Amino acid sequence: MQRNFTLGLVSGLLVTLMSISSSSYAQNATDDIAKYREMIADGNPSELYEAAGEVLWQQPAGPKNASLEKCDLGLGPGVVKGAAAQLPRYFKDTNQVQDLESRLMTCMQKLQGRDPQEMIDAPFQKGPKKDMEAIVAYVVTLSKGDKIKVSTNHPKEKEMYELGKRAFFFQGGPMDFSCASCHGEDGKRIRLQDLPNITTQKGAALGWGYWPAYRVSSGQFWTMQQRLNDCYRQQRFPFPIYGSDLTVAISMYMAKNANGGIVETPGLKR
Amino acid sequence: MTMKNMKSLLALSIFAVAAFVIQGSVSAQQANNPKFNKMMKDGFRADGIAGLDRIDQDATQKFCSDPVFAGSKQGEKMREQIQKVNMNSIKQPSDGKYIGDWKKGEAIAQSGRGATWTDKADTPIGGGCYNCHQIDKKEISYGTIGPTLWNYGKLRGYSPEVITYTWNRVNNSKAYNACSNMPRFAHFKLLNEQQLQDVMALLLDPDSPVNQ
Amino acid sequence: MADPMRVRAAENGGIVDVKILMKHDMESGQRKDAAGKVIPAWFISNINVKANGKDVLNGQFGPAVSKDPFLNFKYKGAKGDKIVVSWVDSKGDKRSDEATAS
Amino acid sequence: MNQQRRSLLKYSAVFGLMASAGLISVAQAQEWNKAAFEGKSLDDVFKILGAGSPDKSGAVTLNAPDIAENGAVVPVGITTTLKAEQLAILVEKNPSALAAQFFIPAGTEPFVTTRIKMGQTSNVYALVKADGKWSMAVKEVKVTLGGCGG
Repeated sequence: MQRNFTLGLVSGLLVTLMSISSSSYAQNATDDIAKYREMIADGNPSELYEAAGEVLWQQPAGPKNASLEKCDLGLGPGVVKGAAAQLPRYFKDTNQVQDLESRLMTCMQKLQGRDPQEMIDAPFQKGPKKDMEAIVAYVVTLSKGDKIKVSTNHPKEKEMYELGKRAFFFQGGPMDFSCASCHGEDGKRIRLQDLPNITTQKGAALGWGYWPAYRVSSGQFWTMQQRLNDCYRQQRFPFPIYGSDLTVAISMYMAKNANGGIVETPGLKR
Repeated sequence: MTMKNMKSLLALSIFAVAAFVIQGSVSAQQANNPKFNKMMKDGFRADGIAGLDRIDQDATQKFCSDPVFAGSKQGEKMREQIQKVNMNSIKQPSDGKYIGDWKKGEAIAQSGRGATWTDKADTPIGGGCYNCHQIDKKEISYGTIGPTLWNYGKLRGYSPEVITYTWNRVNNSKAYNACSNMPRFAHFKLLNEQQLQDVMALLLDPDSPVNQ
Repeated sequence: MADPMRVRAAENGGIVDVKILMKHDMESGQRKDAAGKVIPAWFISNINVKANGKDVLNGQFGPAVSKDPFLNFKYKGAKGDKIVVSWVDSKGDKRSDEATAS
Repeated sequence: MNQQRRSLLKYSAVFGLMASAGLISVAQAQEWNKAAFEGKSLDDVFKILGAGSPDKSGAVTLNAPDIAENGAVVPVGITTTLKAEQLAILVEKNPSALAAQFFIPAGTEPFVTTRIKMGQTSNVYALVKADGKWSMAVKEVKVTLGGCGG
């Protein structure tokens, strides 16, 4: 055991030396990826979803045959501009902290008479979720360029942040992963993808500020809920329930950490 | 995937932790929070092979979920205890063979698949090694969460000590670093003995491209 | 009916820069569904762009063009040009959208 | 911009209707070249396009990344100083080499950018037909495995 330990130390040292010498290779590939991203930055297919979402926002739907135009996203009924930059937040009418998607479910229920459970149970990219995704694209585009400004002044917001922080570090599953396994240190990559350190303001802004996004690899627009869902899938966790407090808490932790950063949504991601 | 193995280690570790508590030598980890527990319990549902037992933490996971305590002076004894428990769970190869086929090892290192709710119980689980490590330099798409493993054997040599250390490390990295980011491949049966031997070969076969 | 396109056209120095995003799955014919059955190819095959009624580009796509296709080209034109983009896909679905060069 | 989009949407709806009613025919100056798109290899496609074995030319520029973060979307642009009448994008290692081709009427710049799918690292070819003669540019694009690979 003692010998193993010493050996571990020695190899650790060697490894440190080597990673210094090999960082130039990594740099080249990272630069090339940056160039690639620049080339596709113009012409984000999110625009196609955004246009569809605007129509869905204005169009009467659901058992009550009403539009979402009176939906209160935190800045008052019908105010969409800038609303996403301040979510999640506490809502008095539901006595809950809600993220954009859980809040939209509330509006769909109250204004349109739609059953939130149908939304929760629907698979991503299909049925009612397809509408949700387009509406989200529309709403977040209207905060593009705004400063992320999330409050933890309300005790429930503060509590949600603390719960989210704890969930962020919660390890489980057969690979012992937590969110922090990949997003807790500066300057790390998984394969060629940079991993923002979400425990810092800068890293959180790079993560939170660019989602929802159009995902090039799947050719789909992903909401934050879907992004989180796939993180947990890759963490080998069970399936996080759409709009659950857990997902809102994690979002609260990321969003609050990102405060002061710029909303760049919808992003364009690998 | 069953969590049987996890459960036995959990039992073992609870015993270890209990022993410490009785001795009174460990200051508390983050407090149990019923609200948090409920949020986690209500936040997930089982899907396919990903059951809710996956959020039942064993002692290692619980300890490492509190990085402030885990990295503290007060956490030191528990850290050593957890490393010991993990070290004791490592089995040396039943056939005495440490080095398999590096070509198969490379394929295992490349694959990051398996064990998610979209996988089946019989989906082969990859090692996902390139997600975090540079290994063969020809693969430019590698992660940097772990150290580079290029020239692993060439730099360290092929002595029995190096081989045993590496075997232990790929089996259960937490034997050396309680909160290493590396999965416990043998403990959770992510890779079988044969696959572990193949990954070993990628690192420690002098003919492996890693050592050229 | 197929979803609308996004067409942007900006004139600068007598050249109109046209950028088009089309909503289409562009199924490659190489993918398999969950049951292992090949998903048949389905893609935009022809695209035509007119400015004030006159052809400014004709394109033909194969299934290797990316999902939600993007196309950028330039022609000699002026502000106010009426641009009509039309596509037809391998199943005969069609879509036309219009924009004005700004 | 919002207002603009709204009117664009209105227009779109009208035109969509007109198109489905057959009031606007999608101009097909050239019928879709089935044989060329079904050609497997580069040579197959060269032959069908009547390109023979095109020469590499400094007058043809292929704008593509060295590394594509994802093979599903690889930006590719062609531009040339030649008086091009036809442009084509080919990927050597795709199941069918021809990805797209364009016909350039007089008054349109010999420039086009689109995005293509690549199954693996491969040479990408930009072909230009000018004055009845074909020339080309070639570039290797590396397609990387990304993310967690799961």
